[in-house]
Amino acid sequence: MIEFIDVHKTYTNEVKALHAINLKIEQGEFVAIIGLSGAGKSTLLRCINRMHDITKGKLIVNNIDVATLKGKEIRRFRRKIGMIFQSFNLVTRTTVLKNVLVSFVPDAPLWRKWTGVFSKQHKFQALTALDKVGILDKAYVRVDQLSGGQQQRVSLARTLAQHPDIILADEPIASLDPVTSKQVMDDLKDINQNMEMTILMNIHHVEVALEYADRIIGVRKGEIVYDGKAADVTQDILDDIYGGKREDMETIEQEEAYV
Amino acid sequence: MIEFIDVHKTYTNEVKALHAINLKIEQGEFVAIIGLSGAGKSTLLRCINRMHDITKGKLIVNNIDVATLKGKEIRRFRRKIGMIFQSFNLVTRTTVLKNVLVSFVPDAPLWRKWTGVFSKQHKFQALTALDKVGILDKAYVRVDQLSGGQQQRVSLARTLAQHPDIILADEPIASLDPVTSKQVMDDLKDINQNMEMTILMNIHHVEVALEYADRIIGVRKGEIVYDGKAADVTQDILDDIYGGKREDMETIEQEEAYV
Amino acid sequence: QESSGNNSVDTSKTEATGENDSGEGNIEIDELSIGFVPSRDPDEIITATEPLKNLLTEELASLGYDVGNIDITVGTNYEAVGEALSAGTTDVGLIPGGTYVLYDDGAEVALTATRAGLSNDSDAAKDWNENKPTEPRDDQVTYYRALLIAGPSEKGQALADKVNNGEELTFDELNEASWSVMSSSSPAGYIYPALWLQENYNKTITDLDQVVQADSYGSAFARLAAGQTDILVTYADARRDNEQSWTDDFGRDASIWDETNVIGVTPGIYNDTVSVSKNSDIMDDDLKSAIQEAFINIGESEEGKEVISIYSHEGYQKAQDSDYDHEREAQKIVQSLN
Amino acid sequence: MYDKIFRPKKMVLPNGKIVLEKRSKTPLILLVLIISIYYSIQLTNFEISIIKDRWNEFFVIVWEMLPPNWQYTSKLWEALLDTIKMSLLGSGIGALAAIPVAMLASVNIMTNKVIAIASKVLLSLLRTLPTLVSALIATFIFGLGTTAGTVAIFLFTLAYVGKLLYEQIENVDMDAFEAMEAIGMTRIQAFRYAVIPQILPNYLSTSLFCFEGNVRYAAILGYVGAGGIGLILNENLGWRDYSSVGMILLLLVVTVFLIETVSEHFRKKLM
Amino acid sequence: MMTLEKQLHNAPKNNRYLLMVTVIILLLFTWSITALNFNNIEQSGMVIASNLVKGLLNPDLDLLFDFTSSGIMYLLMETIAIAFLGTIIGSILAIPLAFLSASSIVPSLVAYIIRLLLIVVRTVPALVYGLMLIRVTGPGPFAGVLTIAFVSIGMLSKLFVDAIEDLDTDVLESMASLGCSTMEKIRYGIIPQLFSMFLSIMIYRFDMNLREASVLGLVGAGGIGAPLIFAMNGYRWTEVGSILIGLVLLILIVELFSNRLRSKLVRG
Ligand SMILES: Nc1ncnc2c1ncn2[C@@H]1O[C@H](COP(=O)(O)OP(=O)(O)OP(=O)(O)O)[C@@H](O)[C@H]1O
Ligand SMILES: Nc1ncnc2c1ncn2[C@@H]1O[C@H](COP(=O)(O)OP(=O)(O)OP(=O)(O)O)[C@@H](O)[C@H]1O
Ligand SMILES: [Mg+2]
Ligand SMILES: [Mg+2]
Repeated sequence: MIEFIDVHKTYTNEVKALHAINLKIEQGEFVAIIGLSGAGKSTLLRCINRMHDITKGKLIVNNIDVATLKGKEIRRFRRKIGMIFQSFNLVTRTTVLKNVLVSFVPDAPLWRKWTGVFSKQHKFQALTALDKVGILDKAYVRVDQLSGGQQQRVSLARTLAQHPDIILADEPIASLDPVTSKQVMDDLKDINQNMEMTILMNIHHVEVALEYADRIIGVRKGEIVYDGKAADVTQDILDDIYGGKREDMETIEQEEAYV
Repeated sequence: MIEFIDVHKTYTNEVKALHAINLKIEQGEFVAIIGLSGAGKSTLLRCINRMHDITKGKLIVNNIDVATLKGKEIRRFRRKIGMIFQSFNLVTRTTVLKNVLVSFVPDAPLWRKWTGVFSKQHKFQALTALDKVGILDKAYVRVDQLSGGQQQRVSLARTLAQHPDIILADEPIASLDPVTSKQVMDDLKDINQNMEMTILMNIHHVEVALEYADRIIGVRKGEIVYDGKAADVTQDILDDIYGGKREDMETIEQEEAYV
Repeated sequence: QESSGNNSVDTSKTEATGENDSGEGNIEIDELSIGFVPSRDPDEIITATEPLKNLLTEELASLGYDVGNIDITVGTNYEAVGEALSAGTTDVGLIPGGTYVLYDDGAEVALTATRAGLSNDSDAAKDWNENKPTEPRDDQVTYYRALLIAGPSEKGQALADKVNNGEELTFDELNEASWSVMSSSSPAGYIYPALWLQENYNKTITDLDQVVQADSYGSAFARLAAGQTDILVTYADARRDNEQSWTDDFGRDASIWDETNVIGVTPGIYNDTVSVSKNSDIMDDDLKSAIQEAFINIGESEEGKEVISIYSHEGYQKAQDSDYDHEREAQKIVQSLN
Repeated sequence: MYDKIFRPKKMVLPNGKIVLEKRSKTPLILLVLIISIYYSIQLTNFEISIIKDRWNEFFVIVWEMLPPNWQYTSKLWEALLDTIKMSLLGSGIGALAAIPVAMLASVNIMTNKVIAIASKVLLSLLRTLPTLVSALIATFIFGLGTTAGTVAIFLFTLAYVGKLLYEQIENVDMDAFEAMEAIGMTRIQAFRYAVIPQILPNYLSTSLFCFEGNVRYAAILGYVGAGGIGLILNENLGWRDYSSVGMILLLLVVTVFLIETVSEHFRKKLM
Repeated sequence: MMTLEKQLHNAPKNNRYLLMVTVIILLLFTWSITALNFNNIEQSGMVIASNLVKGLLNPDLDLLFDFTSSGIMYLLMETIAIAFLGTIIGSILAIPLAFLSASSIVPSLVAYIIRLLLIVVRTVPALVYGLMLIRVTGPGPFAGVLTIAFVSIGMLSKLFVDAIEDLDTDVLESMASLGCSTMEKIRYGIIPQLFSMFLSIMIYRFDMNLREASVLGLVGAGGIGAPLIFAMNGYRWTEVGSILIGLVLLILIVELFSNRLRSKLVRG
């Protein structure tokens, strides 16, 4: 369970990215977070696994107060939370398998950590994860030889191998074509339903979000402006979430034209 | 007017990219070409301005038989056809304005060509084109300091400065985020309607294609499998255009899995 | 800065300037370039030879040449001066006989330097150690000797003791020590010591295991003092030149005469030459003899003596190519050993 | 500054918008360049006419090197091997030492800014010291011979590879690093798994490149008594024995060519 | 499960190859360790090192601020001038060689031959170039300029070639679609890309050439190098200190500027 209690986040450069967030997500939910660029979606996700520190409020994940964690505890905590990125964040110069094996590094004995030689059992687990997302045959291929969709699946496999309780996905399909997007979303849905993992996802494609997620959270300027069932989302609500944009943009453009 | 009469195109490596294409596009139409990767969309576009030679058939653009053109004629012919690329294809190390001015090079007197000093009138035209796509204020900025969307607009301005009859756009929004995509598509629509330019566009985003184009052409394996109004496109038609994909993919995957 | 180049010549007779003592109808020379080899600490050569410019200009003016500018350069190595002389980019070179012989395709000897003889002139090393320190004598000679000098290091002392006991050194003993030599075209710093090895042991410097090439005698002595090397080879009165630095700069307590010993003496070496380039545009027989006259006069004047003393030159005698035939022989031997 | 002195040009578009065109800086830059060249020519007595008249003198020595003195080869092997050893050892240790230093110098890995800047300054200082000078200093400290040469090469390699390496680390795609941290790795582990695979090919290739360069450079080190083939080269220059010099150079060229071919092979493999 | 196990065994077996390469490298290193010989280290080395440090701490300030033609300031100016002109001339010579050795431009045989030539040009030590050039120009900074030019050619042309082969050819395609001729494509598509890259490379090399200047002293080719080496050989540490301080400061300042300039050129 993830619980935000009056969470605020201000970046060092004075940008108020999150403002008084209150939120409760149960284990096994599939939540999509939508909102304009810069609304604070990524920030919201990243606070959950302490990639960013929150400035005010309380954030409780699986009964742990995230802010109290330190050093090694943070790292152990993160092991239970998988993260998928828009740009996949893979090491492109090595093979698919090695990229997946990386998720076992924190638990491996020291000599394995440094030599990068993994036990057979770990290899087996990694291959199983690759099989689950359907790219077992690419195990020994270098990542930079894969298509975007395949790379995203490697990243998914890496997360699965971690056996996390929660998957945070930051725009996992933004750089994919429609067909591959569908495959990745199907994969995620599948995992969510069969393995009972919580999935929190930032996403720009509203239709996709509505189709797959159980619950939609709309973020605007660091605040939650909608939180409810995907089925209940109407055009009005979307206009509200994305509404601010047009006005903002026009004023910015005018300003710049006279610089 | 663009007319394909039984056009075939086979690449030197025996790849049959286009097969018996028959097509007629009137001046001022907004046509979107959709289809899977490798279907032949880019090839189709590139034959129109003789970036590729066709192998069989006849291709007539503005009453000119494209295949008969030679050397200088080709270059003069291309001046009337603008082209926009997915990767923008700009000279990143110079300013926006200089990139736009390049479109006047072929018509400039020799000394201007070499010194790179352009007449005031040309500068006006270039700036006007930049104004039209809304990035006048960036005229003296180096291209590599612009965002992807802004770069695509520079590329659009370069094409506009050319005053072409036809604009060929090869996946102009593929590397752009949804909001910028929308701006670029709006720009194109605007130009299409106000300046009566024919627009032919390859595009992966079906919804966008349906929203903006008057006419959709579906390409599959080098053949036209659909040609009709955007409003008439149904899910079945899309399945047909993209249909081959699923089957193909599965057979490929099975083959590879046992390698 | 104004001079337009090294060798541009204006041979047209010009009117006397009347300013100084230049005679009427003098031939004008824009620039005369003189190259020195770095057998001394080069910085010193540049500053110490500064007065030479004036002396030479004056002398040449009275001999019918108005020289606009005298350019003195010190090559960091012998080869640079030799090549410049041979190509004609330097007009006059003060170079050792050995260098002259190597570059005689483009250079022509004009003078040989003379210097005072020394209180020691024996072939036996022991004599030099018994008659310390070595002092200059009054008469002038055209040759000098090279010495093998053992330093204060343990090995150096051991070698010296043996020599002073009248024992013969074996090649192995010499080979165990570390040597400091000069560029291989330096007569006192390489060639003659090689000859010495050849005559005594039928070996040469390249057969030694620990050989270091120093670029000036100063640094060779510094290394000897620091105990980095055990043996150095040098010209006979080098110890007198480094007597001061030995205790001051190199930080030794005892005097150089106490701490160093001669362990070998080479045959006589013909003194340095003043050579002129055959390929220089301005050089002709007249200028050559003018330069000969000028240098001899400088060597005789008080002021001039002081300047050339930096080189241990004390005067000059006209010389001819055949004077250096011995040197050629020496080099042939050394080169054939190589 | 510049814009205040040379006011931008105003352009009014037909639709009334105003664009300010900054004055080109090209004339000013050209002027500065021409002045610099003029004074440099004055300072160095550069004269194109001398080159025109005397360029053929350049080839006098070249022709004398041909044909090379083939018999001489047999005497060169040992010195050549010394040179290779010196370069190999100096480059190897230098390249290894460069890794930790470069890590300390990269702002994206080293969160402590002071250490990062200090490491950068250290590398810069090391690089300013001409190799010949450090070789000379090394001969004073380590005595004459190949040890001094090795030390000089080590210092140069450390500085050169270190700088390139930290620049690469700073330009590395930190996405993967972030993902590793999200998995729960320490920064050093994340460096090992996310950064090293990215920089490894480039690192090895710079190190190999440096090694090649060092073999070449070792030829000069002989001059200050730092051992290797340079010693023999100097000797032959002294004897004006250019055909032997030619042979030494030929041997060096062949060696460099072989090393380049081998390292090119590995570099391609790594990329 | 079948395919899973199969994949486990499918792992490419390059361990043996890696092992072999590692062993060879280790052997090479062990072999080269014989080059080290620490017997020559003597206490005097430490004395000299401490003298050097003392010299650096107590530089000869008179010399440092001596603005006459034998003072450090003048010699540094001369060094800058030598490096500056040398880089320019080296680049002028390197550019045609670079184009001729880019296999994307000329036939591969020509490229290969020119590459061989470049290896030769790169291998000849500065010392030898110095001797060759002294025959042309006579001793002095002029010879230094030309020596620096020759020494730079190898690296400059290598980096130029890299820049040429990295050219973004997409631009040329879009220019073709504009109707531009080949000449126009070169002028507006290639030159703007290469110009700033080449300039940045030249600045980089200028920076290096300042350091190379120390080598020039060896052949009497002007600049600060000769006095530095003479001073070191004469153990005049305060002089060494002041020269080194001047040289290091100069190089640091130049490096600072050149880094700024280069990143501005490359990144805009
Ligand atoms: N590391 C950072 N330091 C300072 N400000 C930041 C940082 N990361 C994000 N911001 C700012 O915080 C605000 C929220 O950013 P965030 O990345 O959460 O937006 P987002 O909703 O994920 O946008 P996008 O859809 O573009 O990814 C933005 O104004 C952004 O500029
Ligand atoms: N220059 C070429 N030489 C040989 N074959 C080519 C060339 N360009 C494209 N092809 C092949 O021709 C076929 C059609 O390619 P084309 O680029 O037109 O596809 P596309 O529909 O634009 O695909 P995408 O959506 O990936 O851009 C493909 O099989 C491709 O591999
Ligand atoms: Mg985001
Ligand atoms: Mg395409």
